[in-house]
Amino acid sequence: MSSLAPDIQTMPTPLERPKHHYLNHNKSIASWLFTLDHKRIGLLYMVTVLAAFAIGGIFAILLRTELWAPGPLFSADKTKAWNLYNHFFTLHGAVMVFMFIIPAVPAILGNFVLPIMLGAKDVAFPRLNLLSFYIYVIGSCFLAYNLLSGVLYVIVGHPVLWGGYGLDTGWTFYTPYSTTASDSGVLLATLGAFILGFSSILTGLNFIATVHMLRPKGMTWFRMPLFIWATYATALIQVLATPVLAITLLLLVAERALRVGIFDPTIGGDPVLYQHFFWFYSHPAVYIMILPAFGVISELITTHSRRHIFGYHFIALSSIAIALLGFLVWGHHMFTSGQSPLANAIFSLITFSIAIPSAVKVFNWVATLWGSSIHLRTPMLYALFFIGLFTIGGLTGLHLGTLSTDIHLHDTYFVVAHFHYVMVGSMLFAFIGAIYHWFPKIFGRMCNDRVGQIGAVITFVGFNMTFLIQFVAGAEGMPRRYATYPDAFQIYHQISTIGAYIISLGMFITLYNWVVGLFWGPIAPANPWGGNTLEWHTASPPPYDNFSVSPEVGDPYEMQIWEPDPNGNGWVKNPEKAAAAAAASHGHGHGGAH
Amino acid sequence: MATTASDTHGHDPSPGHDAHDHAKVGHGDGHGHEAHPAHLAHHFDTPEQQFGTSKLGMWTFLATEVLMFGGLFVAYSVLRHNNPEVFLWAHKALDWKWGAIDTAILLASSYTMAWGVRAAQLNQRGLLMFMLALTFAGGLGFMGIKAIEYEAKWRHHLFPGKLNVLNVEYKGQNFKAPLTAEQIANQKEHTIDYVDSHDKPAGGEHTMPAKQESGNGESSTHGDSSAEVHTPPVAHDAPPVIASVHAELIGTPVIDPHEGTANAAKIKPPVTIPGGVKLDALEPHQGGHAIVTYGMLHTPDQKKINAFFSIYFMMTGLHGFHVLVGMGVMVWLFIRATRGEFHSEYYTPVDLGGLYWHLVDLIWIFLFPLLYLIH
Amino acid sequence: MIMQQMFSILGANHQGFFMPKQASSIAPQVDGMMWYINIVSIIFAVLIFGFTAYYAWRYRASRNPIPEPPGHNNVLEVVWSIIPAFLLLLMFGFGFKTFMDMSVQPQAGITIQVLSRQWQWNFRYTHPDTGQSFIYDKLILPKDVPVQFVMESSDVIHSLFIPTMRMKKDVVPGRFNKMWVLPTLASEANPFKATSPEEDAAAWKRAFDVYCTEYCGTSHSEMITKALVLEEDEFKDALRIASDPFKDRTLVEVGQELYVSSGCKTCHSIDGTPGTGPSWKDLYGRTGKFVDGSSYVADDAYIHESIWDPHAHLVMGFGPVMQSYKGQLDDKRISAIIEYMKTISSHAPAVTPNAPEETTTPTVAPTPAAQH
Amino acid sequence: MAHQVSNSEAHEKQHHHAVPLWLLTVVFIALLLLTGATVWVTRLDGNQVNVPSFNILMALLIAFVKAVLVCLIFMHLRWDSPFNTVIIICSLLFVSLFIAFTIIDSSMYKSTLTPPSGFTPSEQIAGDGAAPAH
Repeated sequence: MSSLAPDIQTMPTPLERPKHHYLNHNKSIASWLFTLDHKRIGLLYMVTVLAAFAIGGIFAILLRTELWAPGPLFSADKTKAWNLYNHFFTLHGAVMVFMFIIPAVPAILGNFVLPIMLGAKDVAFPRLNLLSFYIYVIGSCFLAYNLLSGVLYVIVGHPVLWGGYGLDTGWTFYTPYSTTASDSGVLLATLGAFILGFSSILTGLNFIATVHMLRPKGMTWFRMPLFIWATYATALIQVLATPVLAITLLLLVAERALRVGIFDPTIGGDPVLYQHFFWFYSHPAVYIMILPAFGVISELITTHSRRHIFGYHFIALSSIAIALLGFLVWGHHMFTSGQSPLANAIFSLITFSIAIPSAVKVFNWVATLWGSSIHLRTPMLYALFFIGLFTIGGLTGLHLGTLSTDIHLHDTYFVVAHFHYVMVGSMLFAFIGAIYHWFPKIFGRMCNDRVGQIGAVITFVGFNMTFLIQFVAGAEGMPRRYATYPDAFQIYHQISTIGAYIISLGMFITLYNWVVGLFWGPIAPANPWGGNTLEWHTASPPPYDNFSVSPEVGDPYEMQIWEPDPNGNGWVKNPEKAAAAAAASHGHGHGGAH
Repeated sequence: MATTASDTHGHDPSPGHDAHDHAKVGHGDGHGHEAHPAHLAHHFDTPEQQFGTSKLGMWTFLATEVLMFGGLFVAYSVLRHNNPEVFLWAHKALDWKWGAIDTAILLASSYTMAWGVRAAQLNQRGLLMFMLALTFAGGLGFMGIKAIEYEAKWRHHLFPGKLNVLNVEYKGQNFKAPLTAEQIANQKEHTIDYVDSHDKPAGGEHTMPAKQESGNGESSTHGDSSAEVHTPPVAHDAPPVIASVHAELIGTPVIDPHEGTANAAKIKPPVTIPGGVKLDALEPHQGGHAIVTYGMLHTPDQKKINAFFSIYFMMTGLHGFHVLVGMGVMVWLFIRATRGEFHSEYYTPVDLGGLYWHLVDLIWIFLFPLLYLIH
Repeated sequence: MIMQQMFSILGANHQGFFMPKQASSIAPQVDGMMWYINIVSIIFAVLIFGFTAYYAWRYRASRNPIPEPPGHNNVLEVVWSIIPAFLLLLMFGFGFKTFMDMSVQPQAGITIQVLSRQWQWNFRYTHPDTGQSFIYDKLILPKDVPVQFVMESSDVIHSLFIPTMRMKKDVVPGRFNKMWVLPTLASEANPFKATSPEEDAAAWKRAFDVYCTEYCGTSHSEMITKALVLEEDEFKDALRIASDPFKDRTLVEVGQELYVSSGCKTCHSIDGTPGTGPSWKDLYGRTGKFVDGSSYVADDAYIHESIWDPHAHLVMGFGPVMQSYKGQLDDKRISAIIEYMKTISSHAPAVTPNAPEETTTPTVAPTPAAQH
Repeated sequence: MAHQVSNSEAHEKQHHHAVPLWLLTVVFIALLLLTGATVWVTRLDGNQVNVPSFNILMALLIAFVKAVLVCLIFMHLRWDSPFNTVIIICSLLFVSLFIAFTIIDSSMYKSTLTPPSGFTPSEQIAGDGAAPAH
């Protein structure tokens, strides 16, 4: 640690709250907008990504409202009502996927937590990091502007804002509808998604370089916390898959603007080729969404249950396995597209093989709980809910991976329910739990635990009410993306809609809790949960260079060296236990493998 | 203190998307190599670590480039696999000689680039600047030839996709926006070149030119053989070409590119030759953009005619864009080299710029046989 | 084999509980697999939920302050990887087998051509007696006879979905996707034996649903029709009736029906409100302007051209959205539509109930430009 | 901060390594010759026009050799940290997987691109074809 610039060495011990930390060492606006500090960039992401989440959520509520009963609701004119609904679900999907789910955990928590966990002072390419944030902002502006102004366009009947034609193709941009039939602003929306892709690529590139090159002495691969393993696997996908999205959207733009016909069947193109292109990115993208959640859950469970993670190596390597296998299963989105039976069989088989590493993770989490000492705080509650919801989401994936049943279930509400359990039920719950978990580290203040638990329970109930019933609706044959539906399905939709409102209630409670905690919460100790990953070895909030004293790298889950602070101020290290653990872990090099 | 070399490396991997960032780097780096060199970022310990990180980042970026072009190669494979005949003859609109020259130029520029890196490593500043200049010139020459080729395509309206003059869907019916006035003007003007596409046996369902004099070529009688859609009004006063139609490509009536579209109704008599090799004899000397009429194709293939031109323009276009970016990088490196910022202890930007340039070269190495040398 | 029996037991007809009624030969196989997966899923879910909840209570910090030492157990890891793997292999194997049964048609049967467009299904049948092909907008299937669908789309991707038959296939433009079913369950009522319109409507209501499941634009959710399964002899009679809409009906009635069954109504209103296309109210006989500025008179020739070659002349204010109906609406049907238009147009001459010369409309419409 | 462990030694080695000029020149000439070879091999026996397999495979093989030369020598991969090689090989691997799966599919659905035998697509059925007999 000799080379550490001692400019902010103002605190005697590393755990005491520093006078000058990354939040206040420079308060000017410019120091935030042009910061190269990974922690501040993480916060910038948090603001924008949560805004995107709000937009997507509002339109989720709107489209559930339209579905309360068959027939048009928002407009007497059917054509207008259907168009409005189509714009709603497209907006909801595109915003949630491209602007919220994909960047949420990697860009916010990955940026903030990963370098600290790793013991590094920053990510490998700080300026690239800031750049990718601004690329994200620009792309989001394109996308959000087009989609939102498009809603006005549908309501008023002519474009109100310049170029604001919205998007009604669904977030998948399937050709030839998106290239020849749709009269919405496909170009602008595609451009937005295209730009967002580069932000994702640069973030992933940054994390790969960071994990490879910035590990301090003693931080061997198998001493890395599981969150880093998961984020690293995610970065691999981002780097290897997102470029294909770029070229896909490029071809889409060329096809719509210049009439290049690569996907146009009337002139020798092939619309199913587009689906190959799109899903070659978008299925791995599903793992971009869920893998970081896996990492978060591993941290949350082991920290709040005070027990060393069970089967460290299996969880770590299953992340990599999922990331790589995830590239070979895209065809299971195309079982009914006329894809050849051979391709279908291959894709189906590989799809099942992915289920195993996913199951291994779940089993190891449950095994970690055994004999543990569980503090059922809000983050832990979210982690437990995650296990439940991901189990449902994963198991219903079997119905869709099986060829025969998928033919029946494809493009029905069964699929909708399935991927909401995986994307929302799992990823969103992990995300909120992670924010609660690292809230003290990020802002140096605590949230109200009771309110947090209430919010968690309400969200959980509302979520299951919304989507569990949709499995039934889908199995009964309710197709997705329907603005209206046969009366027989009405009961399902009404239950769903009520559930959606309950979810939003839970969201408001959570938001309220965060705002209160942010401004009026009690001051947080350096280590409120007794975690042993490196971010708990520094003050909260951390100083500008993350560590005032070089952290001793050991087994990240050796939590016994932390004991409750007698004067109730979080958890403090027990020196002799720490020494013993250090000796032990030096004994055999990789701390993870106990 | 944070505007350091690591950042120049950091953004260097993405020349395409952060041009504005290039501006910053000018002042980013100090000279010398003392205990804690000025170009060493605060979060690195040693120049080696920082150098290695930059290389790792660059190679990762190159991997993304490979996958991005990989998508185009997938499209190429599928389209060619679905329409082999189309690719087989449509590529004759290109001249392999130009392609070969392109390849040689790019290889040479790669050679000079590698030499430039060596010069930087050996503190040969003047040589480095010279090599960078040569590399830039190579890119310039490459783009010049591309310009010649594109210009000829443009002259013959061999556009990608639905705008391609050979395309039966030429009118762009399937699109919301009706054609603009000049598009309609264009198609009136240069569909003349292709009157010969009518009285061929394969095109049985095509209507006779006489039909088109009445009306304005819109009325459809039976079937929707969209061929008559672009049958020119003046078709009847153009001498019909007797194109010998085979399943194989034998006999290619050719329009001399010198004529342009002005009076292209003068059409050379069909040349019948066995085998593909001598087909190149059809190509005029300069540019060699022999426009082969598609009368020789099976009727279903005629509808797919743009499959080749679309992929050709997308691939060469995207590659050309990368060459342009690479030339920009060369200029930037040259400027920094004139300031003497590179030396044996610090030449990372040269190295990374070189890696990028070599990748562009690599992609062309594959594009050349796939586009120009189809047999 | 034991698995086979298990599937057949699981696949027994549940009369629409959780899955729709079974109306095709492969439905039991699909349901068997469905319930096999359901049961496996429920077992695993219950185990995982149970352990999670129990541990969360049993090992709460207040009761178990000192956690167990770190644990890892490779045997356990292997076990809980192998067991699911085995169950998954069964799912894949039998799922693939059923999928092949879905894909490969055992013996020859009849072929029905599926024509899809935004946002209307149409089906081309072969007349049992004359062998002539004709088009009907609803699906009529013979019981216990394999039916092959050859599907084509004239615009974007659609997807034909018959829940009760567990069959679904995308209709991709530029491709001719095939799918086959062997209907095993006859519909409850036969509308072709209906004596009154109400009876007819009620009978169709009880037929099986047919959906479009690939998002295809504005009225995607209205791209719904019915599938009627009849005993073979009834099936033939039904085809005979369906093949000739003109039988003892006036052109106007037929036109009015075609207005709905051919999907005109999704874009053309009859009350004057402009939709995706011009309203038909007062359309016939009026004069208007094309996008290129030239004016037209909406006479038979113009309407005929607009139906067969919609993009030839675009009316001012409307885009080239409509696809040609050539091959779907013949001259007679078009003239019926024209007759119907006349009844709702104030510019039209007195309606002629059934004018034979209408049926010989010149196929080449002299363009308005030529007329003026 | 502490010294980075795994890779730095590798860098020490290759940091100042300059590729000898003769090697660069040899590679350059080899590349030019291979280009000529590509042209030559693709123009062999041009009569078999329908199946482009032979020529295209040869051409791609040569192109691959050229690519390897450029990577190893011009791009210093031979002296570089091995992980960079892993990265680029990974990317090529995924591209080839992408192509392979897609081609497997398209080779099998190619039959559906044309109407099945004894079947006329509706666009070829003239309007009167659909009329019932009267």
